[in-house]
Amino acid sequence: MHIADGFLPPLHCLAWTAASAPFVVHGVRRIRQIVDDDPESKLLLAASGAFTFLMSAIKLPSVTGSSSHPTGTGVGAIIFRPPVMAALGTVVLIFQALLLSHGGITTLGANVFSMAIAGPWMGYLCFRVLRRVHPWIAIFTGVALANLSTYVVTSAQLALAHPDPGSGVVGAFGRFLAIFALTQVPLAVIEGLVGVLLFRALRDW
Amino acid sequence: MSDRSQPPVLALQGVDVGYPGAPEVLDHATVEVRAGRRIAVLGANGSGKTTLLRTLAGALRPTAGQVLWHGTPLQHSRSRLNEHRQRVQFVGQDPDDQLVSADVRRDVSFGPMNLGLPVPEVRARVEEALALLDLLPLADRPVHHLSYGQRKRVALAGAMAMRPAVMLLDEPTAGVDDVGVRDALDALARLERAGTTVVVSTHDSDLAWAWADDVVLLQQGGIRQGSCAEVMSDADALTASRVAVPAVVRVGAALGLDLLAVDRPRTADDLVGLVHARG
Amino acid sequence: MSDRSQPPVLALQGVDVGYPGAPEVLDHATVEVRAGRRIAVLGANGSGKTTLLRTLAGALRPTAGQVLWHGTPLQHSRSRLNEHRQRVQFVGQDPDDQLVSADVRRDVSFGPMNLGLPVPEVRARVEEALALLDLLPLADRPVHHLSYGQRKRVALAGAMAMRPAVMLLDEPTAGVDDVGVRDALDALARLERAGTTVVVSTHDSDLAWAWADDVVLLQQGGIRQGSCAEVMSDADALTASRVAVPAVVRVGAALGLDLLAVDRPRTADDLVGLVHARG
Amino acid sequence: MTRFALDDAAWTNRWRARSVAEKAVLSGGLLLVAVSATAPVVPIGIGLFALLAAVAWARVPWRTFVAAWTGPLIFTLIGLVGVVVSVGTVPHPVLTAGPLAVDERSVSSAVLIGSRAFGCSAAVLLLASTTPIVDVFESLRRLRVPEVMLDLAGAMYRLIFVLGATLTRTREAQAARLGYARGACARRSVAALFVRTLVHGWDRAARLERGLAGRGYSGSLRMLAPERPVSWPFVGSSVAVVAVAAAASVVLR
Repeated sequence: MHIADGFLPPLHCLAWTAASAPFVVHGVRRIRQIVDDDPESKLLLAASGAFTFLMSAIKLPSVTGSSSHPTGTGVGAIIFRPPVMAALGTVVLIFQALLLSHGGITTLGANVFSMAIAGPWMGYLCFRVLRRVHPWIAIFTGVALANLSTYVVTSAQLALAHPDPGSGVVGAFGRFLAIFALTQVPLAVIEGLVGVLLFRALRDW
Repeated sequence: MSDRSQPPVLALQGVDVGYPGAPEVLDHATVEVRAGRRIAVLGANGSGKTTLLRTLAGALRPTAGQVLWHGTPLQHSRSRLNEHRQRVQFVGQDPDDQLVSADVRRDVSFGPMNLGLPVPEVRARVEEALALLDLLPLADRPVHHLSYGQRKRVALAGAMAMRPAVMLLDEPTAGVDDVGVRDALDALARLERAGTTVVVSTHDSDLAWAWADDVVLLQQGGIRQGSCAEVMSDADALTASRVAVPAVVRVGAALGLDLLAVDRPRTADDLVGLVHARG
Repeated sequence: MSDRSQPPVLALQGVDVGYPGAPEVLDHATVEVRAGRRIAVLGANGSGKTTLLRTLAGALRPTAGQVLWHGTPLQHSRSRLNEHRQRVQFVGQDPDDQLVSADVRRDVSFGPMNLGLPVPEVRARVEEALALLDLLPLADRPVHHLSYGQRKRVALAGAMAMRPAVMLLDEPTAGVDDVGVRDALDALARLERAGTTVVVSTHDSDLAWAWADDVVLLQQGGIRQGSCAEVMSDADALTASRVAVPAVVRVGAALGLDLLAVDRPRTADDLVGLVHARG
Repeated sequence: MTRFALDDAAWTNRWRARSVAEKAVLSGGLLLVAVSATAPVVPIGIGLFALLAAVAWARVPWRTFVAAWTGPLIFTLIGLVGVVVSVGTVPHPVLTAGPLAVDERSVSSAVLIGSRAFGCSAAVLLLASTTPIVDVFESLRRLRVPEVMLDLAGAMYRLIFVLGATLTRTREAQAARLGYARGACARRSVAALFVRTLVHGWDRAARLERGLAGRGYSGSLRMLAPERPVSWPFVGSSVAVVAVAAAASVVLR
């Protein structure tokens, strides 16, 4: 779920950019470290970024609606780790904004926060915690929750920017959640299922 | 051998197909595929060979004209397309784009599994396809340990396991060495014996001359279909299509041989035989 | 034309190269590249053509034997290798393995930039390479809008911008149509005119016969190097290497032509000319 | 072949040879005014100007521009439902239907948000449809964005098209063997498609590494940047346009 340009007021744009900045800077440092240790990893990281971009450009089967694309954040976080995803995800979001007109430039900070930071961290932490229970449950939950938390964070961002005249931020949050639930909840479940199949197939290769 | 009066198994009728940046790759194209006749789709790179095969397979939707199956227009609805895909299989040039599983047997089973067949039936089809393409010794090998030519054969087996009536093969001999070409042609002959009609695209006019019964020549702004001997002895048409005149045709013509005969010389070895026969 | 008594520009001397899982792709291989002579490295798929070229380029380190540059053994140290790579450029079969930049001009500049040359010098080399390969009309186009054959030419230009003394080309005509092959051969001729010695690997014996002065034939367990006419009129050697006898050789032999002559027939058209000359 | 309509336009339009700085001044200036405007007419004017500039001046195909515009606008329309419709009582109702109500103030803020989204997305599209994304990244080099990220972005761009071509063909091959005929197979097919793309991507990266080593690659992906002198008349007109928009925004507040 990408917030389009103009939907967030300028102050919110700045605030979310500030909130994302430390994570992205940390991610860039991490990437620089990886590349310094092993120069060959630069092209590998580029391929991983290209993969993440392409994954988000594909429609998932049996979900209809305009946003039936996977976020790819859960899968990415489990394979590449959240710090790398914060930096790589930022580049991917710029590509999406300028090549696909998904998302925006003023809202880049907010979208980075929901899709390159909150989603990956949530997914990765769930995966790590549940891994001891069962690997496939961990992957399903991690991938599905990464997607869901992106959607929850986006709804919160929208609610903070546009609180309800009667019920305030809380009321608006509930409404945005409800409106996007229609497409996002089934999408999260399917992305979780595909995630499990993906890691199963990856194991075979 | 087929009867010319029968309707074609598969056909394009006045079909237009384009892409963004290349509006009319096929412009009012008409092509007929008759059961049991070998068709070579011949043209330069970028002339639309792949587009033509993909349109026949239903993978591309024409902006005008029709794809005909036994004379009936193909509806590009989901269920009709899935029906069409079972009977017409397209195998692309690069086997790595065709293979979807880690090992040979599993890959070949991909199609039959998707058909929702009972497991014993899937198993039977897979073994049949593997046997047909001489892949049983490789059946349990991981796909990425195979050579390029072997992977091409696995892709063929995967398509054959769908038991199609027509197989459309994009450049089956490109990038393959001489022994590999011979193996590929052997494989095609086996598909034909199994009752499948084979259509091959190629830019290699020597190969088309040696192999095909009919030729579809892609020209700037048009298509010419006819018997191989007839189309390919027209040097001007070939040159206009940026396709070389087959070596056998050039040398054979210089030697004054009959290139339109039923037993026309197809290969350099045929030429050698005819030269020796004349003394 | 080169002098046979001069030491070769580039050579392998008793070289062993292998990979994990394929211990001896090259086994005691000796090859000589002489300035100005066209060499075709001929062999079936998997026979080690690419390995041979990459060893000559310094990209693979032999486990035994030596790579010689004007008779001096190559040290596989970092700085020596960087020197070697400037004078010996390898262009692989798949252009996408070598193109990294968004547009043509920028991509061609990659090598000269890595040499640390001043910007005006980089610019001059880029324009020179683009002109040499007839790429100026495409210079500002994005690489992903180009056809396969055009991308192959861009990869060549990128290598030429390094101003190498020797160019090693892996299957420059594979997957390319007849006109594309002619264009590729024209491009090679221009490289030669620019003073570069060209080595080409191929599985296409017709091409090797038509183009090469010398042939390096890769055989099971050995290498045979000699003049093209001499090596390729040995049908047994070719067959043992899983390489077809060139059509011109087969038909020419049946016609009783002299295939070892200096002006040996190289193409089907040469054959036609000779047939007509005899009446 | 993987193609993106915006990318195609960016490579072929008449502003392609202009320096990124010029276009960024115009597009960025309009974006800033549109995102901060308080009168809806200002961003709407900006949106229409951006459309006109792209289509009439830079010769971007109007279909490409409009199609790219609809994406953010659809998100905006759905999102605006959440802004306008309240549950329960509201201070200044203009419309009530059962538990749902529409507040007067929400309507006016929805109009403003909608107009901002309209104008902002068009301003961004003006840059996106006239400037290849690699030129944008190249120009960031001067703004001291870490080199490693710009190298990554550049290589990513190339690999998106290389991997995208494989991905498209593989998906078609799966579809030919009925990989997307039913839900369960479709999920398995998508998973296999992703894995193949990922593994293929890593393989590509390794091969590219080898291919570039022969061209002297030792970690830097720096290439010759095209020389594009800044056209001061263009920058002047851009500043003027942005200034007019900003003035209108202040006056109409």
